[in-house]
Amino acid sequence: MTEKTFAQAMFDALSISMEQDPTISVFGASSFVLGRGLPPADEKAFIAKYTTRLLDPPVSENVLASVGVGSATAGLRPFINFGTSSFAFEAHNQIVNEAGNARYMSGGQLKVPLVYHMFHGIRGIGGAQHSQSPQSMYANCPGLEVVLPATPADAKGLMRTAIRSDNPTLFITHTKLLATKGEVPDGDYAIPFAKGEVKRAGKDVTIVAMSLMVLEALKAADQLKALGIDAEVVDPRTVVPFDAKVVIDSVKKTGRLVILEEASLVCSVASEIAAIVAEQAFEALKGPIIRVGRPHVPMPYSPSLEAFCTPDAAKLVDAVRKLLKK
Amino acid sequence: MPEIVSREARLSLLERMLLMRRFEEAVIHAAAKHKYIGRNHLYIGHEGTGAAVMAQLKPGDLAHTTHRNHGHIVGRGADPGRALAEIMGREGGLCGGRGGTWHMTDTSVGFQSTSAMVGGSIGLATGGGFACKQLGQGNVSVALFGDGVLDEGISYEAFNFASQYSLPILFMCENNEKPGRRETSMLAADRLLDIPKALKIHTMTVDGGDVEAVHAAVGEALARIRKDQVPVFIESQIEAWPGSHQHKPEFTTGETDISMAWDTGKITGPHADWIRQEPILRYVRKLLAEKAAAQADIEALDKKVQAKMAKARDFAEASPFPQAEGAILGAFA
Amino acid sequence: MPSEKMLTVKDAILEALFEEMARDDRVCIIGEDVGVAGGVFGQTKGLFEKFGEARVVDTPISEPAIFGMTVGAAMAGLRPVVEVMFGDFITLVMDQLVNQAAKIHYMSAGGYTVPLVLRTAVGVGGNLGPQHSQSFHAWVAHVPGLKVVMPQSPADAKGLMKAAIRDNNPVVFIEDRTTYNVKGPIPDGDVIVPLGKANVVREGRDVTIVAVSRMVQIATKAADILAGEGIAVEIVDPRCIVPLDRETILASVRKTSRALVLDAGHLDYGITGEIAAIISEQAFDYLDAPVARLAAPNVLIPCNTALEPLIVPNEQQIAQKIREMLNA
Amino acid sequence: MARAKAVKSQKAVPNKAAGSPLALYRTMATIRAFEETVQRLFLGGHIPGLVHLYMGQEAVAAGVIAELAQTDFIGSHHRGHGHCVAKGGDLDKLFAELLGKRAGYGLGRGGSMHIFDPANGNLGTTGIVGGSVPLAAGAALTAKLRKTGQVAVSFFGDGVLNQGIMFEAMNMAAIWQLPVLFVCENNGFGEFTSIDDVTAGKDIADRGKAFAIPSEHVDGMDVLAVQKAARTAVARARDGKGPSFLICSTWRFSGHHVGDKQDYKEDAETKAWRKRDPIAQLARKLVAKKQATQKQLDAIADEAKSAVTKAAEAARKLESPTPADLMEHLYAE
Repeated sequence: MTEKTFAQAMFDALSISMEQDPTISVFGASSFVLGRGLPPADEKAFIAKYTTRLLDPPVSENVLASVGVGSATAGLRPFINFGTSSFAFEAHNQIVNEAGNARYMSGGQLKVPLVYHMFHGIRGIGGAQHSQSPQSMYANCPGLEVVLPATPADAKGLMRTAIRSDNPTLFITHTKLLATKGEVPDGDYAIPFAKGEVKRAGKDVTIVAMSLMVLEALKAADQLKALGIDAEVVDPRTVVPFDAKVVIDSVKKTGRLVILEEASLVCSVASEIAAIVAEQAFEALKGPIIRVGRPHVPMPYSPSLEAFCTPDAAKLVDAVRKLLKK
Repeated sequence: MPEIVSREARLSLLERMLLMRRFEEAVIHAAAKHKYIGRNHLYIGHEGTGAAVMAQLKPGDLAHTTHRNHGHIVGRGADPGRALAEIMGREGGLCGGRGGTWHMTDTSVGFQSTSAMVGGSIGLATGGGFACKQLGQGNVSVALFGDGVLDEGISYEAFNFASQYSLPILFMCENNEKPGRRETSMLAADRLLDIPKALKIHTMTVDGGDVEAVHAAVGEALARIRKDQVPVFIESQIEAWPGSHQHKPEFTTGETDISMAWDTGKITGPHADWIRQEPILRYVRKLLAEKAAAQADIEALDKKVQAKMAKARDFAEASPFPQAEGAILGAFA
Repeated sequence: MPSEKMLTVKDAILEALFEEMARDDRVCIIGEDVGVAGGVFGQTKGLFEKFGEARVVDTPISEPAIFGMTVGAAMAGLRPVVEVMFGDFITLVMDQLVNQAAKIHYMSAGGYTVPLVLRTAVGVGGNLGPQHSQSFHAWVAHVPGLKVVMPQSPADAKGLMKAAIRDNNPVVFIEDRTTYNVKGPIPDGDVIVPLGKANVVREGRDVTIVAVSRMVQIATKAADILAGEGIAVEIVDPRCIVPLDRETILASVRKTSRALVLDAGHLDYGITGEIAAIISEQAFDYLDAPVARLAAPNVLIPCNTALEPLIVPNEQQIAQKIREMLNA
Repeated sequence: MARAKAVKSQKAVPNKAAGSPLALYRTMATIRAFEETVQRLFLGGHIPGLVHLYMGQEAVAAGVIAELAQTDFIGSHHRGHGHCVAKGGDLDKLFAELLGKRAGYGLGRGGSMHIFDPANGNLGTTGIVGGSVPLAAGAALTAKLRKTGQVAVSFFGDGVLNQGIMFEAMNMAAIWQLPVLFVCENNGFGEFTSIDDVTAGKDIADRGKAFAIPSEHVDGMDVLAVQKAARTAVARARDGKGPSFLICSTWRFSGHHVGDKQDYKEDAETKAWRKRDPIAQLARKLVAKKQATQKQLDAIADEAKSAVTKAAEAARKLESPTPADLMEHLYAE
């Protein structure tokens, strides 16, 4: 184990993968690697080592997404970095109608081993266009895998799985996570998809969160502890495929569920989780399922409004206290 | 560059064209017989282009195509029975009946993908070209698409990408826009070629009704692509089949009668002009005129193709529909 | 009594377009094949002849720019109805829809309005396969700033289209092709169906079905089957999923204590999850059974004749689900 | 709408006074002072988020917009403060918006990349590469269909050259002969990537020429040259003769955004460009031609500076929006 930042852990996974597999090419390499808190010497060595496999393509997101599919079906394992998720909207057609469809429509002849990486979330004054969390949209489309890691160790292990996966995988991270630190296992390891993790055990209420919201949920759990509420924090880690069991098992134990979601709640990942639990763990529920998310507005720029809109530990604590009437 | 000289090569080219044609005729028959076989965009009239391209691709080369794909797939060597079964949604189809006419794939002959999105194939082919270059085995990627694709922004992005990264790609545009008819594409450019040219891609134009002319152009292009690792754009000008816009395919110009090549008196009806210039009859006339083949040779060749298609039809008709639970399998590897 | 005429959904919408274009010369139609051709489904037939090429604009196949231009045109004073031929092609205009159309009124603090209708046809059925059968209503619902209309009856379709055209916001108007030939009575005159007002299409005491778009018609068949077994089903048609008339839905569930949510789109991360979550949160104490959902399975939509019918829940499955809910 | 015919529309009258050399100088000096102040405020921690400065490119906004009437439209981009100022934007409101204050154009909810000024025909700055290109074309479509005589200008950076949507918009503007100017501000870099690394073809102008759009290169550091080219293009648009494409070569003096260290740019190159500073260049010309004295020019610059400083100081004291402002304007009535 070594303490590393989230960015370093992702970079580790990429390095190991590229070392092992010569068919991996990175598109949008500069913005993925540079300025993400890596030691400059590591950055330089990495770039020098893989000159022909690191590309900085034109600002043509649409064709880039498509080039990914075309080269993946032809035998490469492309890793495509869109940067901010708002830019990927220009490529939605290719992601959904080509990447997600190819394997099924070919009756299994084709495989699409490709990773689309993007940053989601309220990064801090990203304004309306650069604060978006589109994960539920991708999850709504069959054929795409959607991963939302929260910790450095998860980022490394899940990224190894994403790169090895023969399916198109949306690897969605949060800019605010890049500098966060955590213990990361040394060497090569992979964390399977559809395997959620209880990040903190508790008995009074289940809090489900993913990505940056896991950190807020853990903060909230600390604060709730002081109020005598013992919260369990569950991180499903992947949206598609989804580990419903880890959530339902927890709810069966605690009888209460609060979901912390960074996106707008309408048709969000939180809504789907709420619906699943409401249907499959109805008998265990002692109170309504509460969703805490951002209001249904474009993210405002002004810091006062942004703070008001951002789901965080404080809003979660309020919601839990209200639910438990404490 | 590869002028076709040998008689065998010329007859083989004709056979490929005939197979493409007889295949589409089988589709029309199937459409009349079965309620749903999807919305087919037939390849009739395009054979001169598809055959010339497919005849010259090597093993390992990749092809990406569009909704008007039947000719490409069988022309490249996919089993016509399995292709027809796919169109009819049967388990024995190339994709197990999941893809249908718009999504036929056969990776065993380098057929990567068929996309029913206008502009779908051009980006995928660019990715294929990138893979060919990275993998370094000397293969090329071919994008086959219609003129409407030039309306889509992704085609510019793809040309720019291919040009900038020097990718081995043949952009094969089958332009069947008919002067005087409502434009199938609405392009301000006077000539399609001006667009790839603006992005520094070598361009060529060819008469798509003349299979040997297309063959020569494609041969030259492929040689250049393989040698210099650059993209080339070819516009093949095609006289659109008068029936090609129908969702329910019909024998608008009749079932092909190969003897019309020498017995021109048989050509009648509202579409006589189209039939007179269609690429198969035109090629047969040329072969006969140049004494590369006799009428009997041509008839024998056609019989051979028809027998092959009869078998293909039997296979497709006999193939069952997939089991219902099959619908939920296969989305993920 | 006013005389009521019968029209199909397709013709009812077309009638709304004729009336609105005659009423307001800023209303225009933009899209591929909408003019001379009259629409690939005949859904704009006759408009070109009546209103001319300046108001019925045929475009190249350039969805992203067509839609972006429509946004600019709306900002500059037109009230365009832009057609995106298949619902699947929403993916092509997502950037301009999400990053421009939905945000401009808000970000300009009301300085600009974007009064446009994005009209698109969806629908499983017709063997069109996975790139021509999808519906992205959950996507657009997820985007703040858009309104989302999903009609199913001819009268609603007409009245909602008129409301959508008169609305000063970008409205995504999602028509299900499988309802196009459904006939129904159309009230005379200029009748508007307001956006955001659900309709209880059938009253019942035992269970609430919230059915989106075409599912109302399938749910009605299921309700007929169940009526023969003594089960009274209430069917709520939200008509718009944004704004969603939560009150009508919740009032019904509070009455029946049971809810089944139906959609022809994908189950996973779709609109049924949203509606089920709202009910589970806000009517929790009234529920006698878990909120159930039926929608398309999480798979691509095959064009295959044998497989395609498995995608959209049918009346038998719905009836069976309700029997299970009542026996639980 | 079928392919275009030239329809002359009624004239909108540009503000002649705005186009005088001294007025151009004032506009540029105001933009420069504005951006210097923004930079200072940003480095002092008073402006949240990222800001992209227009310093170095002032001649483009000033020269083009001088040829427009107040009712004409512009579509801007992420480096858009210069366009907002030149189009007549209110300095108080602009600073308020940048500082996230309630009195801003968008209640402080939009910030640098979302400034809309409908009273002056400003369709907005945007955070999406190429985002406003179709908006301007759409406004031009409205102008044409409603015969209002307005013209629209789309400003975009060289990064947009590889976005398919730009080609789509150009194509439509050409087929319909829309009154729109496509103004590419070529500063050599898209974000942090050199244009040469990602843009194919030997001449950007070919991209417009492929659609038969009059396309020309303009020295974007020479405001008089920009103005002259814009005048011709605007006249063409108003006469119903369709779009134009101007490529203005220029340089961003302050990198991609404030704080960008510009490691990827060569010092010598930047120095050479700085010598061609558009404001100093115009000053030299005016003094040499005795159209103004240095003293006069200094006075103009000082006035601009103090107006800007006053607005900025006032904005800092303004109130932030409150949660009550959050949902306002989500939907129009």
